[in-house]
Amino acid sequence: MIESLRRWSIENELVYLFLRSPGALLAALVALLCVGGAVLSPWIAANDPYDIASLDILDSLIPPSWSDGGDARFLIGTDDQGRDLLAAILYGTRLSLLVGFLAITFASVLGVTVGLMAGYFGGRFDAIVMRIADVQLSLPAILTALLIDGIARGVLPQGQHDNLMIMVLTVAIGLSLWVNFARTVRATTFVERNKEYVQSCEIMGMHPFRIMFVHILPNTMGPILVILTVDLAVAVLLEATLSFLGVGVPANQPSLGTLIRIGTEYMFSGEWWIVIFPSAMLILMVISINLLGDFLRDALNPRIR
Amino acid sequence: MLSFIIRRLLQSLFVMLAVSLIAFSLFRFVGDPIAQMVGQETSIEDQENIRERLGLNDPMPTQYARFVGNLAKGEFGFSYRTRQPVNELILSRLPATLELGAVSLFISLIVGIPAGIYTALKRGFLSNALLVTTLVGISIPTFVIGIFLIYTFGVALGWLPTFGRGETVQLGWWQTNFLTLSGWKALILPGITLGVYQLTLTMRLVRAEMQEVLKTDYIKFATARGINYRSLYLHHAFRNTLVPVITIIGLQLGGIIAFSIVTESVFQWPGMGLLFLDSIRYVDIPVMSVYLVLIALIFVMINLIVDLAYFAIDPRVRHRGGDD
Amino acid sequence: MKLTLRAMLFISMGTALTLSHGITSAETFKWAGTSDPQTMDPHANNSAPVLGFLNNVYEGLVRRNKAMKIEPALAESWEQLGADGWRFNLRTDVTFHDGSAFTADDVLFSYERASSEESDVRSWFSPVESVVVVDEHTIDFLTIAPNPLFPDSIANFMIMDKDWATANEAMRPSSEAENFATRNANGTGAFTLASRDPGVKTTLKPYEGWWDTLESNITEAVYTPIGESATGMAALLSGEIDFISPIPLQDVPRMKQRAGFKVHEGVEARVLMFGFAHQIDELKFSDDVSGKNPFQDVRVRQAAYQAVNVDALIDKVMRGNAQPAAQLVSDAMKGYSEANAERLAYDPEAAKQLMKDAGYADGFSFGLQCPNDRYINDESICKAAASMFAKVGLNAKLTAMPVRNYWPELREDNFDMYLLGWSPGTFDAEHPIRFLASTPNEEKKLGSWNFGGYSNARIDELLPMIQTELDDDKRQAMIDETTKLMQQDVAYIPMYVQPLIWASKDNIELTQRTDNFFILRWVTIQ
Amino acid sequence: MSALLSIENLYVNFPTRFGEFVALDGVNLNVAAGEIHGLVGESGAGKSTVGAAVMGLLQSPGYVASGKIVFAGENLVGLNNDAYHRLRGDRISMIFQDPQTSLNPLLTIATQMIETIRQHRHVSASDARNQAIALLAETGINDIEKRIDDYPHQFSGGMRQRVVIGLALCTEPELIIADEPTTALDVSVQKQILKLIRTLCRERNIGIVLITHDIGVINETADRVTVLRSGRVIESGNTKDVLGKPKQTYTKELMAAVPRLDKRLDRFKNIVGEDDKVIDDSWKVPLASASFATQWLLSEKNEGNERNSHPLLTVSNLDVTFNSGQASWFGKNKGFKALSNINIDLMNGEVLGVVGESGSGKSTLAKAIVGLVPLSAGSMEFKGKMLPAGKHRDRHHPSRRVIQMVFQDPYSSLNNRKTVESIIAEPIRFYGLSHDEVEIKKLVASVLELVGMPQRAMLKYPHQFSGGQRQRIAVARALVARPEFLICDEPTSALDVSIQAQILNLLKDLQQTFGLSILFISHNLAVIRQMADRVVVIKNGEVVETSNTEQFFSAPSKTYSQMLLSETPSLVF
Repeated sequence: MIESLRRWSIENELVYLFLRSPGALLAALVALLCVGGAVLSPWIAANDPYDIASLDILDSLIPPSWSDGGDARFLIGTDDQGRDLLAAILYGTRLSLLVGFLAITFASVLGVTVGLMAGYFGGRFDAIVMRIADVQLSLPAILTALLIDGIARGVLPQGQHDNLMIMVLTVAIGLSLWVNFARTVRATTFVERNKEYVQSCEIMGMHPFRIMFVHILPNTMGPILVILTVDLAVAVLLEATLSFLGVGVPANQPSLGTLIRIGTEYMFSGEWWIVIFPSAMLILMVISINLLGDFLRDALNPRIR
Repeated sequence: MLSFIIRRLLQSLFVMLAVSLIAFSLFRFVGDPIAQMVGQETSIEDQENIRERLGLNDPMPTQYARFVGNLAKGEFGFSYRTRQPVNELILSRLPATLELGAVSLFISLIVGIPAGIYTALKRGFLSNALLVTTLVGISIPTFVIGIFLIYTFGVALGWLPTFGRGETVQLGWWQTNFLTLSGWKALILPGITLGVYQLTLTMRLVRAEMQEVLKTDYIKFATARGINYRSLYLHHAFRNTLVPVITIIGLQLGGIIAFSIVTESVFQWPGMGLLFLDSIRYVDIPVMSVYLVLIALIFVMINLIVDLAYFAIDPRVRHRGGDD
Repeated sequence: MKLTLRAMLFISMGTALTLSHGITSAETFKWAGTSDPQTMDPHANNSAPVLGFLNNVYEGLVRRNKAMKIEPALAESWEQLGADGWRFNLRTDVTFHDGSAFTADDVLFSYERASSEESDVRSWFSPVESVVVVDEHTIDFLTIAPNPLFPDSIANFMIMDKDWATANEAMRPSSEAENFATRNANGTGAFTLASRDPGVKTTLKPYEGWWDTLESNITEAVYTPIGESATGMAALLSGEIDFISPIPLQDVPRMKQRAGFKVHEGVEARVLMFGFAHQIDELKFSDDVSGKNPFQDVRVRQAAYQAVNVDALIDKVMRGNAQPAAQLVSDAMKGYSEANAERLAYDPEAAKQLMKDAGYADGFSFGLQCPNDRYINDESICKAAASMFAKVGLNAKLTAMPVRNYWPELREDNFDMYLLGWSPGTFDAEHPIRFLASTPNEEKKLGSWNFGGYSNARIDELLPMIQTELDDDKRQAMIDETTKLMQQDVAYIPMYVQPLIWASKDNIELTQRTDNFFILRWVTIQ
Repeated sequence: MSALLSIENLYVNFPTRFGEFVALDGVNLNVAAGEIHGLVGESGAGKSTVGAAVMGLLQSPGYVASGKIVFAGENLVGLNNDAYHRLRGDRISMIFQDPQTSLNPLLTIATQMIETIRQHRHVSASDARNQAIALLAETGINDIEKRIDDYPHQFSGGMRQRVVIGLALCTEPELIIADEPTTALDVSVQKQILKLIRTLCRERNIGIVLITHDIGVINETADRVTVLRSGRVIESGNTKDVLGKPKQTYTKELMAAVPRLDKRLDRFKNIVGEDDKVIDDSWKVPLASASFATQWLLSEKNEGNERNSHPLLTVSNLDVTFNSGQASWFGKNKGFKALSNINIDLMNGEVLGVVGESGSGKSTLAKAIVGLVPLSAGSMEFKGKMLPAGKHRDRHHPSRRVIQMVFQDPYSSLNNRKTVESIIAEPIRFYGLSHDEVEIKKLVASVLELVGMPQRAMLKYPHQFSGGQRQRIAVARALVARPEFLICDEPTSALDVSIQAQILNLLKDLQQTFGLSILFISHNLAVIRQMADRVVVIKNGEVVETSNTEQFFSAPSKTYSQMLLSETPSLVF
């Protein structure tokens, strides 16, 4: 096992560097715990915070179990609705990560496609796309998200609204992040498309899209991977910020951001655990993702614009 | 050069038209302005009258055409909420945001650039400490930082004000914080809150670019010529990182203005971001529209300035005549 | 370099100046609220923040005292002209802030202004047929039908100076563009508007020439809107402001213990309730019921009623700061029905039985709409209630939204159940009957906030009688009957009366009125 | 003659994840003042590491493990960085390979010169400026008073390299390390720069270490030479002796691999083995073999493979203009004329050499033929049929298969993210030459063997191979399309001489076996001589001369051709 890992690390530079970077290892462990806890939350959480029938308002605002007035049922206390805070955090992390992952998936698919095409075709298409990217950039992330959210609230049929809210958030956050991908992929594509392997594809008469997606795309993966990591962190934070501004996920399915927003209302009332634990979770998670991003950036050393 | 600027401006016009069109078509969905304008006893009929008077029943293209037409004439309309002329309202809030943005940009540059250079050149404890600290900086949501700062320095220690701009001095229409002590004190916490994220970005960017430049042949050649390290790093290397750094700083300014929404909300800073949030709350369409167009304008201007900065920095761009 | 030095010197001088300026007299009173009054025009916006704020600057013919009772203001006295209307005898010693004298012409002008097309308060004058100036200090308001409550209904009708408004071209309230009166004021009230920076800062100063004696020792009052409650709390705790309204309920216990601060608790006029979609034939948001509307069955409505543990809501969500309500007005309102003060008991078992009787033993799902920025802890109340509903099989799908989307949503009938808070503008039980209980009728402007379309023919019949009845006992009997009918029908689920929670430094003395108006002339600083 | 620089038993190590890599393995070297000492070797020989070690600028994490670098009597190993840094520029200087990248683009020539001078000499700025002007004039830059305030990008490549030399000289160092100073330059410029270096060396009595892979350059310039291989000194001595009468096998093999300008060889002999690595031949695809590949490739007999005098490709009056007519925001762009009025015939089975300096348009010609760039005038005929150009060539046009191309840079011509198998199989699948996966696999393995690669290579990725091996893979990829016409655009210019010889041998063999017609593009006349039947010389987008190879090399008719020939470093002793 150790031996095979060692051999693998010798063959693969990334693995080699990874195993020698304590920061990255620690970050990966934390991130793994966060993701694991989030994914497994339905099985490891004591109760389902989304099941409103199981909540009892009389259980609300119970402090952590080790302090006065604590309740053994709720390890780190309960929130204002009587939710077990630990369960709420696990589910919230799950939702935050879900939104984050969906958003960067959306952003990367859109951004990479646009970036590839802009970089490959160049000319007018490139100019138009980059002007659109300018428009997008001049509507900074929060504004875009606020707007999309506003529209969605307006146009979506009520009732559908809550179910679709996650999609809406995804689109909103994704839309504000695609430019990163587009710009980077475009820059990389500019470099790649002048390489001779691309010319050899062109000489063969290969379809441009096949060249782009089968041949160029794998070569832009390094920068994409870094942006994916960094933007995952950004997306999670953005979701939290949007939820803080009150335009995030629906109230009955609290994300980490919503939990923090609710928690800040208890800043001066002594119920510190409602804000501290979700914040700590969010910060821990984002730091570990960012550390991983840092590691990847240094290891792959792509030029990121 | 001139043709470049003209071309840029034309493109900018396109960008702004696009932003205003998007903005305009979106705001109809934000909510119903009328319900926010009247009290609870106003009859449905009266509400309809107001709607008609404001032209909200017209088809969207008509409304947009009117909006653009008015903009072109320099008429920005009136706020639904306060009934003030929008230009006056925004102009009165602009200085607050710009001053806050300037302070946080200043913080981010004055700390970020030296830290970036340092961490690029040196390895060791301080370098790692800087990298980790700033990593924490970008990992904490702005609003949490803001609330934490307020609680620590405003409430617990009582050193700095918790909200607002403090005493300001009026210079013409420009209300400034920079001429009073209380104004400066009021700037510190929101400035840091807003600047922390940008600081981290700046530092990391400068570091990455420096590392990149240090690998180039001309730096190796300069080293081989025995140019002293100070000049080597600052005159030769750092100067060459400026083009990408300025690009990103330009983009960051947009980010600063956007994130000022959150900061202004937390600190009750009476700038454009707070105005925008209030406008959303009250579905104040004219204010929202003009705000976004203004943001687009600022962004476009920043872009233009960044491009012009290339001319100043990079002789290659200067001689090529700046075709992009 | 020299220049920079000079600039620095200049700056430091500037700071020194402002520093010395900063030490102001102890009677500067700084207060904060959640939102800024949208306008300084007393007729342009019929909302509590505007009317409450302007009550410090403008005055009406009558005003409410600390106990909400009507007392003379600009009118020294008034009398009923039989069934025709009311005569007001005006004070002779009143001047506006700009020094001009107050006369009946100003009242007539203000009436015309306030009842104009552009006014947002014209509904107050719908019973008025005409206004007649009798002499310089006497004026008659002639009503279409006998109107026993007319003086009560115009307590917030504020009088403007005709000459000032005319000279500044503010003869009508602004509807689109602002006019002079939007940011300036010339009232007769205890305070003058010294400066106004909308959304940022508004400064008031005592009016030397006020006709009444001023209780307050404030020499300057500065109002700042602070939207974030945490920021507001921080500002109060750090001593930057003297007073804030409201503070979050959860902060009350701590705040009470903190040295140097005090909490002012009171009861607002607002009653929080759930409303049902009575009219529609099919639930809009149900997953499992189609073709019918279970809420049309009174047993289901009663089940919902009995499923809500109002005491728990008050205790936990409202932190014990609310009183339960059985009807749509609080006991501080005129016309409160003593006879119908009892709520139905919280009884989930009974509720389940009722559900079973109605044929919904397995429960059903429905859409519950809720605002999230309108009432105190509105979203939390809905969430808690939703979990209570769920325990008897009423599976609420909760949607919480900002109020800017909420009203349009309700107007479009996009709800199966909804949360509503109602504060009677006239402080009379007739008000909610008119707006919430009568069958919606656009022409007669009745039932305009009766979103669910609750309808009871007897109540429709009783309302005009209540409105015109001059005899208090007879009128009360009719209100009692209406209240009884609504309780029988479970037209709404009234839950509690919303509290008023203000906080200040402990050297502030003030009076809290149930209409949530902050009256500066009752504030003293010790 | 006492040594200015004397390297004694120098070991330089680089720790890597594979363990400690020994870059210099006991190197000894002596350089005297006023002497040009050539350091020659193929890539990986460690010649640049020697330079870096002398400068004290070994790239991290490399370090001097043991040995001495004695400069003017002082051992530089272990010198602290500050002292070392004072030495740099002052007494030891360096010239880098690429003048495009070795000057700071944001600073004027004057700034860089004056700064360097004042860094080491206490002179006023105006004195420094005058010194700089004098020096640059000496390096042969015309009009230097006017141009000294220009930025590097305003100079041509050759001029820039003169500036670089000026910068290296401006502090009057005793020793200069010149690391491939002419590799990036055209032959004509190369000649001048080498001459300049030689003159400066003599006049100023500077010791120069000339690092290069080009034996011709060494032969023409260096007084003494040291041959390096894998970090070890193979042979050292007077240039004439070492190159003319090599004693060591490696040097002999190396010399044999250098293409000769004076005669044509059928094949290069005594080829140096690729590396010392053991080639793993154990892994095989069943039934795959080089002969299977040959059989498959010949199974569909192409008429074009018959050597005869029918033209396979005719290019008539061809013009290529870049950026013409592309509407910019303001008015039309005039464009840059890359090729004008080109007329070329290529016969069946013939190898046509195209020679020219950088920027002459020879690569553009290749691109025009394969349809990558549009023509602005003229036409092409292939096998008697019109060959549509640029975008007009249908994606399924038959010529797309029968015309294949081998590119210059094997590092960029293979997609690094694909396995060798999928790279080679792609044309087979794409052109529908086979649909049987088993056969495709067999074919890939066989073709690999045909080009001299182990079959196991198909499982790996390009980055796991050396440049020569990659070029073999690139040839295999071109071959599996069953081409009739192969375009080779500088196929060996990125390779070491020994590898170049192998690839040229491979191409010759394939050409003979399959009777391919080849358009062979190169800037290297010696290579052209070895490969081509006929030669076309291109200058500034125009054909200067077309003639038979033998005739061209013995008696070129045009002045330009004569100049080219005379300036190419030769190995005639």
